Amino acid sequence: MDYNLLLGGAAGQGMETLTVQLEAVLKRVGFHVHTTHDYMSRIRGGHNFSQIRFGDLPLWAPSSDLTGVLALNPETVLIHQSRVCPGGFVLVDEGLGLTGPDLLALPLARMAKGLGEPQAIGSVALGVMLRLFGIGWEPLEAILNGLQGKKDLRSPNVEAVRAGFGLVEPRYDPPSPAGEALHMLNGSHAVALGALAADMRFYAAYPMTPSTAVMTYLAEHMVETGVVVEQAEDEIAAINMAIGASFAGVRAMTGTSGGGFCLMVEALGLSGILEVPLVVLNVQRPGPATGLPTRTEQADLRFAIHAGQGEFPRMVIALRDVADAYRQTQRAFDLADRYQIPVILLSDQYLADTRRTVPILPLRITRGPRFISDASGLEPFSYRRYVITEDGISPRIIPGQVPDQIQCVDSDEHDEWGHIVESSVQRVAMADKRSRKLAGIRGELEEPLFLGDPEAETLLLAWGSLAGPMREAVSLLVDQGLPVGALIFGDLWPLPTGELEKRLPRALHRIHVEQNGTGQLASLIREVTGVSMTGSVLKYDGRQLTPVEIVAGVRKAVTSHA
Amino acid sequence: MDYNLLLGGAAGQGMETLTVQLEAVLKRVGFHVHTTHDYMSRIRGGHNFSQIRFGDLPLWAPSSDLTGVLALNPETVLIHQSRVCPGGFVLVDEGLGLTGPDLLALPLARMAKGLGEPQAIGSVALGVMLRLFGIGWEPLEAILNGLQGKKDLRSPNVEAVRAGFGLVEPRYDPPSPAGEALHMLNGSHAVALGALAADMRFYAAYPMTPSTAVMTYLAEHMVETGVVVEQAEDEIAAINMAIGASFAGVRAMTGTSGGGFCLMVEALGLSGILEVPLVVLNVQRPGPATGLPTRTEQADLRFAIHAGQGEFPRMVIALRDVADAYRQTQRAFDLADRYQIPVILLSDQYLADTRRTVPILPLRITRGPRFISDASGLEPFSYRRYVITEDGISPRIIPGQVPDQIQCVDSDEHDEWGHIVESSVQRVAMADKRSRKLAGIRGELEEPLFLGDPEAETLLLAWGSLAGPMREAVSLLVDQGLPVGALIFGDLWPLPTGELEKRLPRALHRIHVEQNGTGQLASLIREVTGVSMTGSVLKYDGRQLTPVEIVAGVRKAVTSHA
Amino acid sequence: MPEVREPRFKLGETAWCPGCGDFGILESLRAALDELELEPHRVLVVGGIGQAAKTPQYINANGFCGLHGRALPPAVAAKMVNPALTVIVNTGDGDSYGEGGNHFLHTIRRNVDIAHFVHDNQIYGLTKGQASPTTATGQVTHVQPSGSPSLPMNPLMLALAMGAGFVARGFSGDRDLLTHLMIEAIRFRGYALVDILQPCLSFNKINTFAWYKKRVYRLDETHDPSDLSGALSKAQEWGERIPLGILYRREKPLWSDHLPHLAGVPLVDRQPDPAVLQALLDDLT
Amino acid sequence: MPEVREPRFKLGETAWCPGCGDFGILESLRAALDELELEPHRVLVVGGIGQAAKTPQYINANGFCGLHGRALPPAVAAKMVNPALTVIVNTGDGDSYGEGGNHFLHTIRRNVDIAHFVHDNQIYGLTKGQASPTTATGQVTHVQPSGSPSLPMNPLMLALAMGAGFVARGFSGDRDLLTHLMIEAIRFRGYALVDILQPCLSFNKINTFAWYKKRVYRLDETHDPSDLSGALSKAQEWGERIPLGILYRREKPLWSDHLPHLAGVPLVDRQPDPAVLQALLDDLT
Ligand SMILES: Cc1ncc(C[n+]2csc(CCOP(=O)(O)OP(=O)(O)O)c2C)c(N)n1
Ligand SMILES: Cc1ncc(C[n+]2csc(CCOP(=O)(O)OP(=O)(O)O)c2C)c(N)n1
Ligand code: SF4
Ligand code: SF4
Ligand SMILES: [Mg+2]
Ligand SMILES: [Mg+2]
Repeated sequence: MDYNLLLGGAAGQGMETLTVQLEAVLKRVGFHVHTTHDYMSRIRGGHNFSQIRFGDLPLWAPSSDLTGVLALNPETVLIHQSRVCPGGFVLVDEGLGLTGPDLLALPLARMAKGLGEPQAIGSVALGVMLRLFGIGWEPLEAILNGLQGKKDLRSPNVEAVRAGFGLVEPRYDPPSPAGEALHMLNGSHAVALGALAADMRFYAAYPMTPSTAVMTYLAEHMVETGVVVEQAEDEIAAINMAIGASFAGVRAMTGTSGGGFCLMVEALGLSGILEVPLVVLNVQRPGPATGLPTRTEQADLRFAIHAGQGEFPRMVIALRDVADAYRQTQRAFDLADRYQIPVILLSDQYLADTRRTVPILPLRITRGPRFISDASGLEPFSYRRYVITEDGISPRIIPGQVPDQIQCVDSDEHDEWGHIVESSVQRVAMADKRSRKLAGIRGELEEPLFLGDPEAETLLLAWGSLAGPMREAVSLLVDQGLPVGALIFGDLWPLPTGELEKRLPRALHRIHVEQNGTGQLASLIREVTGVSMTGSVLKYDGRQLTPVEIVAGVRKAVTSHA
Repeated sequence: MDYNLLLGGAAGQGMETLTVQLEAVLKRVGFHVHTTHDYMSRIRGGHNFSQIRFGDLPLWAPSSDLTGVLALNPETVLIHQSRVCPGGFVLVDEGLGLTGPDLLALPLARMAKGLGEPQAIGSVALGVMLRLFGIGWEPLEAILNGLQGKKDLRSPNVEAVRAGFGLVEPRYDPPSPAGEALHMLNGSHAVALGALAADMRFYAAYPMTPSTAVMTYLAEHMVETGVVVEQAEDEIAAINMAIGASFAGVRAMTGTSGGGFCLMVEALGLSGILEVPLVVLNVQRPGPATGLPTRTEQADLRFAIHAGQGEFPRMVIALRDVADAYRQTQRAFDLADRYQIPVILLSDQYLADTRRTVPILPLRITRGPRFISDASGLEPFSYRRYVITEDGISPRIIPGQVPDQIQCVDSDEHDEWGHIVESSVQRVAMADKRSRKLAGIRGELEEPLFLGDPEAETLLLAWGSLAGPMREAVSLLVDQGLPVGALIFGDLWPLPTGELEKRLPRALHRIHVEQNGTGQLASLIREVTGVSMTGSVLKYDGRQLTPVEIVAGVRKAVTSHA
Repeated sequence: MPEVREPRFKLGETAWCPGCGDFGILESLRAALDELELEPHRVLVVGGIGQAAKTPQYINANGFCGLHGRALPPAVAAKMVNPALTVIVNTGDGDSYGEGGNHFLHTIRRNVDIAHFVHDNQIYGLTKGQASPTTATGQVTHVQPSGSPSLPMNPLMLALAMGAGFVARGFSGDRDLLTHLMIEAIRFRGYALVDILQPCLSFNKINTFAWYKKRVYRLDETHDPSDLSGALSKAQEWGERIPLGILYRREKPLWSDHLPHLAGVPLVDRQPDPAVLQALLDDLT
Repeated sequence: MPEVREPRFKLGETAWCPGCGDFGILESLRAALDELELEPHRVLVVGGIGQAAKTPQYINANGFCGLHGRALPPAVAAKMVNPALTVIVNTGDGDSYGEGGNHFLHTIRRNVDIAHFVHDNQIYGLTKGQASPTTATGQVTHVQPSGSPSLPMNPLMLALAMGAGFVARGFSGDRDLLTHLMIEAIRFRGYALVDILQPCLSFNKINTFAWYKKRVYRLDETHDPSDLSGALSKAQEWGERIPLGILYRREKPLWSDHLPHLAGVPLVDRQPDPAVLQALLDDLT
């Protein structure tokens, strides 16, 4: 059982805080929670909303049906009323003077004023909604008191919540609590925490929506964690700083969105030829250029794979959900370090901003000294940074830490000492050494996640943050009697082909589901396997596909191909 | 009949001038000439050389066999002597004290000194070589006199040439003159002249080998042609300037190599979403990062196709030879203008620096007012820059030239007025409008050039500057009794598929020949057609494949696949 | 009493926060353009990306909103090829001095005849309040929780050091003066900078309207704007007293003055000369 | 008489033109490092791309040759995380002030403890002689056949305007002074700039060795390097007389002084604290 609430208003009306408070309470009651955000690229005004789904099972996507709406302005009523299900409600302040079906006009402002806290309208509304879902006052009060100390939560006003609580009677049966300990976080937190768990010590970035939240989280915790979080003058500086820090011996990362990633492309190749480990996060948003800054898209896949002049090994990994983002970010550092390559993480606005509950994330710190050589036993000044090896990996040392050993690195083609060369033979030797790493990297690849019916003749193919909506869509389709299987890619470059080779030949309908207009995954699969898709479900308006949209799109694709 | 001379020495020994003088004379005698350059990334010292081939038929590639060598230092003898064919010569100054087979040690320096012009050693050598090939003094003197006024040619010293002339007797039969008027130019000149013929009025760039020669040529002639040639502070400024100039009403271009192209990627998307016509030249060199600055490679194809976040129509065109470069550059401006898109021209160091004779280039100035609307008849302030049209093309006006009509352009997603929007509907409408241009663009595509035997079961596939070496390789293979056909791509994105669809199914052996390590054309063809190659000839040491290497590679690929 | 006439330049609805200093700047810009009696179709307003950079969207002249940090290069190029346009750049401090810092330096060196109005709120507004290059050392933000660890840039000093010919400071809260400065900057033959103090009420809680109001004062006739060292010392005044007005004004040769081949017919109106091109081709023969 | 000892720092074979001013700079750098008794493995020399930027290739310390224009960001970051390294940037005027101009500005603001030695030959050497940001207006090159149309940048003025704490000018032809300036710059706590006049005999036929030689003079004790306005006026001296020496020296808080959590154990030697991370995760519960 799950419910779905929409909180809408203008930027600056305090909705963000209210959303965080409501979901914090719901989670602490023990529910699974899934919150998505829809906000405009402005600070005040406009129309923003959040949708909070909660229930007794893990939730993977927003739902189109609404149990209730809290409308802080009339626009919210206008736009969203039609999505309210029978028996649902639209909660507004009576002062808005609105009437209509489902309308629950209550003296929210008046109550707040009565308490001498006119700002506390949100807390009153919180009380109303929690009461409607049959949550008891005692546990609620305990939770509210527990929230008081929390940073960034601007604690709800307990008196005001109580006042709201008194305005209505319970209407809905509460879902049963999940019964297991949960973490609640969004994709941005997950990446930041994954990086910290990987022992990242240096993060340089330039603010860019929707990637900024990673920097903000890391900065807020830089004092406890003892890391550098540096706001660079531009993205070029950010990535070159990260490379410098990594060269100098710490794990380092940079993050941005597509426009900033463009500016990092030259240095991606620098990481490639210097063989300096690097993790680059690209939180995608719709382009080209500035595009839709606060919306979502998956249109940088081919760009990430091919970015940079020349050829060098890299990995591109898409993040699928918050738990995956935590794990994959940590893995990215390990792979970058082991193979001395750049690893690009592709996230998107939807994943970055979507907060959901997940089973407790394990803490396992992975950075060990194992990827750094101590160079002991070498003659003085005989260390060769780029010694040619069979697997293409040359042991690194940390500059300054090995007496009488130095290292030189150069973005020109170089010899084993890192000195500039121009000879054909040395060029080929060094290029081959670098590309031999690909064999090792291929051995590390993770196959895509498979969901649904392994016998189905319809195979869906998707990647990254569509994982959540796809999970629900696959269940819905199977429930509706259309058996489907689905592959959801995380590792994208090099492209793992095991599952593809197994499943593509048997699939009569091959339908790619992507958040872009050209079908970038489809083109990649065709390039690597030669197999083309039979149908597409594509969306590029900046809003994430919902399970229901996917279901409709898949049905249509199957019908028109059959 | 053709001969092949190598001129070698250290940077700073004046070899560049000597090469230009020798080829100028040979061309004026009436021969076909083909000159390639091999130079290091340094100003003095090192080992540089040029190879001048000349003959009675058009020449398409350097040859490995040498008729003669002019060695300005012992290193040149050491490195190149083994390539001299029987009956060939190695001309050195007797002062070097070298002896050996083929060695022609003459008093070059002494003669020059005797004339009171110790710098004129080169001119003496010129005289020796021209005499060896049986060129008569009278026509030669006329040519030398004709060269005196020439800019950039530092005219040869006629007296010194005559002195050299007197040192030897003719050894070789001269080829017969071509009998038609020829132009001699390299790929850089060709691009610059194509741009001027397209009425380009603004070129902004930041120096980067091997693209700088285009800027230099344009700058040298900016006064006569009346164009802006601006050295920008960086490549980001260069491309954004070009976009600003194009927006403001003139045809504009920027040029760079891979590293600089990286920095232009964000603005490529700007051109895409603003729908401002733009031509971007990327003269490829081996990467990643700084790589081999003065060498050649074709490894930016996939990057050029996918550069930039988000999705927008673009064209990628590779330049195949100097005449093609002239024509395609001009065509690029027309296409950029007609479809209001960025067009990327891919050249490379080999093409940029290789000078050859071609039949007279036609002058046809193509810029007309036809791609600009006069907006007459519109109500004041009613012009909509992005009016939705069926073919996706919205008429442009030049700012300032239509009274009471203004235009607004924005890198955010926008409405027909160019004003920022965030709605799904408007986003999709504008994205669809842009992508509808692709239909028109597809109608403009040029199929790849086909060479060789249309019935052959071996099909070679190559692109860009390999056109020249491929021509000779195909003839050689056919002569050797291995019938082959070859497709040489100029237009690469969108990829024209007519010839591929016709020829791939019949081709038993499908061999791609590329100047890179991963086979970027092969991956593109597979992505678009699903067909994979059966063999590869790849080179990525920074030196252009020779016809002989291609022949060997193709034979090997055929054998190992058969 | 001046005749009341319909303003030529009209303003559109904005997406700015009510009370933002950007409104005052927009109003002054409109007033300046009107007072200069320019025609909308001959005015080009350029921005990068940011709150300030939306200005071209809100006034009915030609508008070019390019990339974040990249307002100056297209502006300069547009002026080079289409000199009949009055080219004005309105954009933010982050855009101008952060991401766009390199273009700022080299645009000054180039000295093309454009006006550059920087909405200097000492913060990144659109991205929700990170330190900008002009944010004070120690100022706390979400991304700088221990306070910004860098020295703030002094854009006026920088412009003077780079040899800018017109350097002024305005304040969005002193609209008359600001209008005057804009008019002078637009009239100035060459690159002209007006750094405009602009409260951002959402994200800069230090440099508020009141903070500025308390400190700013107008330079009077005792300040000689043709004297560089006087300008340099005025540019260093910050803290308790902040001078407004034209710190420095001295014409220098324009970029185009060094390129006589660009004099005469504007590039946008030229036709290619086939004879010249033929000569170039023939030179290859 | 000083004891003759084997220098610790050794120089390799270069790809520079014989007679290039870069040799003098390399020699001075070696002399400075030796005199400071640094150990090669604790020194990091960083360059971008260009002739000057090859310096790290030619001296036996750690070397980092990154991208053109991007020498400063990795240098600063290396110092941030591995402060035991003595970090020195040797690179060109194009690299530092052209492509890398924005990093130059913001590296000064950051005030990390590195030394920045700019080989200022007023030209782009490696790419064969185009104007650099410091090339004089009117100087003719292949790409500027009517003469460079821009104002030359004055790096010393710029650095002073940005608040740099150590600003000096050297000359490759005055090696003793240059060695001294390098030593002082390396010793200085904070970002230190030495702009070094360097003849490029292949491509700059104006600012030759003789041209510089005729004009340069050493600043003497009458110059007070703690006085900013004196430094500003000395920085403007160019043409007939060009001052060499330390124009300005005044310590300011370092970037790291504002970030107390970075004090103590260098980042490169820290171990992550699982308890802290567990607390962060628990905070999500
Ligand atoms: C390449 C790139 N990097 C980052 C951004 C994100 N971004 C947009 S506006 C902005 C800063 C705005 O600050 P400022 O220029 O001071 O303008 P304000 O909003 O304060 O008026 C940033 C970082 C972007 N759009 N593009
Ligand atoms: C992104 C990029 N743009 C351009 C270049 C080409 N490039 C290499 S060095 C150089 C200029 C060198 O000038 P400077 O920094 O003054 O050094 P110098 O050679 O004079 O010592 C340029 C433009 C490059 N390598 N990368
Ligand atoms: S965030 Fe600040 S700068 Fe932006 S509109 Fe609001 S008040 Fe103005
Ligand atoms: S080109 Fe100039 S800077 Fe470069 S090595 Fe030669 S003389 Fe020195
Ligand atoms: Mg700002
Ligand atoms: Mg230089």
